[in-house]
Amino acid sequence: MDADLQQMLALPAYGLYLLIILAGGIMAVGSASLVRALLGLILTLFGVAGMYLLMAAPFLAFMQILIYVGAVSVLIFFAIMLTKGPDGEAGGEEPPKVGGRLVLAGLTGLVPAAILAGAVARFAPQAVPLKPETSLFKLGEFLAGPYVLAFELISVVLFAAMAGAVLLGFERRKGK
Amino acid sequence: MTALLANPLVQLVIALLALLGFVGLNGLVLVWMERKVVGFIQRRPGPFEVGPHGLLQPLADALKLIGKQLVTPRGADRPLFWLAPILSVMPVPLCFLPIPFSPLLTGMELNVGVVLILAFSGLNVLALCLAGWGSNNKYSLLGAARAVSQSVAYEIPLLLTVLCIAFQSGSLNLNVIAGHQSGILHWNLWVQPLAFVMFFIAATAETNRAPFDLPEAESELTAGHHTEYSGMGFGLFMLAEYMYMIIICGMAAVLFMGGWDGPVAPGWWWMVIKIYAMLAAMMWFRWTFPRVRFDQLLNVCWKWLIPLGLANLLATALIMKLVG
Amino acid sequence: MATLGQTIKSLWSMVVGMKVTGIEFFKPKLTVHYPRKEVDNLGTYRGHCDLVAREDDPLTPKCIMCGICVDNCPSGCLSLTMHVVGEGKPRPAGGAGELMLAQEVILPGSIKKAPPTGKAERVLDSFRLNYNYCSLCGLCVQNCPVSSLAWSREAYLVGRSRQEFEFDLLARLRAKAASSQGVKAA
Amino acid sequence: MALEANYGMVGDFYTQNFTTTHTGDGDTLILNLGPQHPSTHGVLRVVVELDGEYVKKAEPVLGYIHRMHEKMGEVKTYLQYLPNMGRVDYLHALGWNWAYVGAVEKLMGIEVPERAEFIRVITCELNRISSHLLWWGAYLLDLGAFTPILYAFADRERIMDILQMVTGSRLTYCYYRFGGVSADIGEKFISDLRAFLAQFKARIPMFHELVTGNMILRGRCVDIGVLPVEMCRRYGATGPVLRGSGVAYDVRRFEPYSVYDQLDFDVPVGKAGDAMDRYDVRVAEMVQSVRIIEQALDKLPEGPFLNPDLPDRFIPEPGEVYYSVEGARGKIGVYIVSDGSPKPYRLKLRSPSFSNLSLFAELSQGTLLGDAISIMGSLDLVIPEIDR
Repeated sequence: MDADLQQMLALPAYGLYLLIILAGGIMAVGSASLVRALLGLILTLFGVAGMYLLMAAPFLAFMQILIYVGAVSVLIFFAIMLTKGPDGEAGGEEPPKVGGRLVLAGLTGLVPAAILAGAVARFAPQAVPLKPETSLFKLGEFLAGPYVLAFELISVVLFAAMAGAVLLGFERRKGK
Repeated sequence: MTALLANPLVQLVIALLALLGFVGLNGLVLVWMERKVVGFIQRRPGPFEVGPHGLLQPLADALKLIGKQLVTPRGADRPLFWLAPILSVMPVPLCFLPIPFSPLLTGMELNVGVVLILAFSGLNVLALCLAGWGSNNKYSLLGAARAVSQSVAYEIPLLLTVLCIAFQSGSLNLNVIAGHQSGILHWNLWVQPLAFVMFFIAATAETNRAPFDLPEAESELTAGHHTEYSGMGFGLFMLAEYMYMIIICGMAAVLFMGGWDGPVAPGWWWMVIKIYAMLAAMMWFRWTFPRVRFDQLLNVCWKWLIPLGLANLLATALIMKLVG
Repeated sequence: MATLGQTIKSLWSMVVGMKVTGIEFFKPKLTVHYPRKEVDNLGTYRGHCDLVAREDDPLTPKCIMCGICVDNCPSGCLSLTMHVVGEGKPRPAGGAGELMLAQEVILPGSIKKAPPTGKAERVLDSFRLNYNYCSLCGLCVQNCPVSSLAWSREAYLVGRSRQEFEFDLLARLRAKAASSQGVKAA
Repeated sequence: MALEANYGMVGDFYTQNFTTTHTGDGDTLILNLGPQHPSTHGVLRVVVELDGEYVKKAEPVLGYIHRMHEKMGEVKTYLQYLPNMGRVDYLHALGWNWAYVGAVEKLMGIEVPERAEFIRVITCELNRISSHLLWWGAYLLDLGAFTPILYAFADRERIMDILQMVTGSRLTYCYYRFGGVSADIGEKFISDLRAFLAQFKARIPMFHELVTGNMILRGRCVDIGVLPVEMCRRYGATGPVLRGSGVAYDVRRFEPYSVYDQLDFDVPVGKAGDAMDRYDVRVAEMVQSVRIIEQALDKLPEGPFLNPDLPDRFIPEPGEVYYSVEGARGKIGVYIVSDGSPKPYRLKLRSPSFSNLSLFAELSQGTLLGDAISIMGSLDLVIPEIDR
């Protein structure tokens, strides 16, 4: 693909993904049903996957979809089905308290955005040309080389989370 | 004109359109084929009245389904309820893109084609969840819960077996993987028979086909997640099921059977023959075996397939290290 | 090791099962394609009852209007009317019409014996069968003292309304006789 | 959008008065299996309380096809009631035919010619095979195997063709009469029957190959729904359900009626009393029925098929009578009280499916939903027989 066309398409694609991410975010925060909120989250994850594509990292993009959309959010879905809202029905959320939710949501959204925007404005990075796709071998070498500690740490965190979940599950069963 | 055709974007659009046609046509053929296979196994002729040997029966069925009223159950979450069937078919053409029918007949050659297929076919389970949740029906909800545990569990052995092949070929590009196996003796099937068997079992479970059709287990959950769907809502689910069968069989053909390679005259027809042979085997399973119970289904996965898959992966890695 | 052997054995059971369906796949089909082909055992099918004509007169049934069939019918779907020649006015035979009032019909002795010959003769006016209620038990046919009833072999009865299944067997008999005579004449 | 608890629908008596086993935060799901459900085989409804996939409590709700068969007996004459018998258990109609006819014969002291007795044995056992075949197919259908039922139907179709020759109908037979049967069996019947038996004996190994040894089926049946003898006694279970638990009780053997004492046959029993044992017992019973029919065909005497000295009207003396036969599902009993009028004063039908269904509530407790379906199938319920 010639560079001009790439340039021409990149901007609308960026806009589209941004829109998807924002729409997903608003949906996640704004809907009263947990399942719909989850749908918003999934939409956001899709948008992020698109951003990865834009950065010429299709492997990451598909992994994002495979792991986060295909597995993690499905598990969240499972969790929603197992829990109950205040009305005794699964999947409901606490009714909004005098618009406080909107304010809180706005704050959590805007504060990091403001910080990030400030940082970007201050240390504006030079626009770099899009690099060709990083090969998987490179990726693997990095993970097994310089970043091996971080990589292992992440797996330890995941293991701890899993063990905790199992523990909680058993506690609950015993309590019955 | 040639310049325009050379443009990858144009190629992509053409590929997508062609795939849509392929999807529709194959859906109809598969429905007909399944009914004929079950008929013959049960010593009946199967569909016979519409068209010669019932060939037009799926078309008539599709027309009927389209013509039916779409009913939304009371208390259903309407948008989610109708999003689900659409979501289940939407990724299908995307999943077909990286499958090479021949070196030239490839929708889009991707370095990470395998991952793309696995990622987007995983969306189907989301559709089942939404269907189960949105229907406001207890049977559907149980079906959705089953679909989730089943698909999350069986994705692991599926990935493990795919990883074995990726180790061997050193690539996630389906064209490259297929290219490595020219000549029937070089098929991965002979090198990795265990992986092939596990892949096929996991694929059957991932596509919710009998004997692993727990999410719709009609004798327990009436129709599971699509209990409440009428007309084309149900039609789309069914279409998606058949489409995922083709995709997964196409993947198996490329990963284990050399794709377009064949004993004589290699070409896309070999790919079609292999896919349909595996589909026939899947139908044969379905119409022979009883359904497993839900805990047995998960036991097979966690106690057999995953350990075996891990062992197989380890062995593959070791051998690759020693040999390569 | 034993478990491994067990596992292989159970996996083999799947192959055996598939072999069975695989063989059946190639066996000839058992279905009878209805409109093109019909089943060949309708000769033993017992449909609703039908009147049997006298040997000497194809237009008159053997019926002696005793009412046993009416008495025995579990669903009360038979009714017959007749008149006595000589008196000239029609009257219902043995509990006909209100057969369901079983008391009147069923009491011993309510069965009308054949009239003594020579005097007034009974003539059958109609012999109605409400096939909607018939359970095809065959009690009417088997209890007929003069074998005036037989089973029809009609398995392919279709209709659009209930009324189409309220047969007058006498009319049926006559129509059949007429048509067969017509065939003979032609 | 929060889902409301119910949408103005209050449910019927059974849902309103269903007491859950789980007290507290209501963690369980109450599910109505039926009245329209693929595996209740008719209009049976079971209210099930589920904890995840586990059945906490199951409560069968009866009466959806209650047709007042017993009351109908009181308003019809003895003969008129006969066709009803084919409709109680439509799968083993001749068993019910026999129980009722036998009761009336006992009440009135009617003699049955020997040939008629043999004809009854032959046709009743043939009907038993067809009933077991249908159960076999339907049970596997419950377990998710679609093909066996069509193989079973191929054989069942031949049985129905053979029975049609003498009974004239294919399902709800009304063939036995007080003092005999309504039609004699002819040469064609016997030759066709012999051909069928030879062919059927060759088919049974095929059935075994297809599913009996299958690991999935064994996984679904072995150790599922283990039924202790003590529980069978409490609920009054009979037939293959009881024999599956190891009690060799068969009316044909322990209270021999008709000519069963002249025939040599085994009473197959199970050991553990699980669903697999009930399965094995039924399949073995089909083989035994074949044996019985072959012996009966060999011993078939000449003579009348209906007692020639029957009274014009069937009006018994005042008295009461109980007659039981072995049906495909268990002990079929008919109890008649006569007051000397042409109609029974009181008529009571003992249907085996009713007792067998009563087991289900206790048996399915704590099992997985899939197992509960397997257990229900293994009890071989015919819903019209339960409700009568």
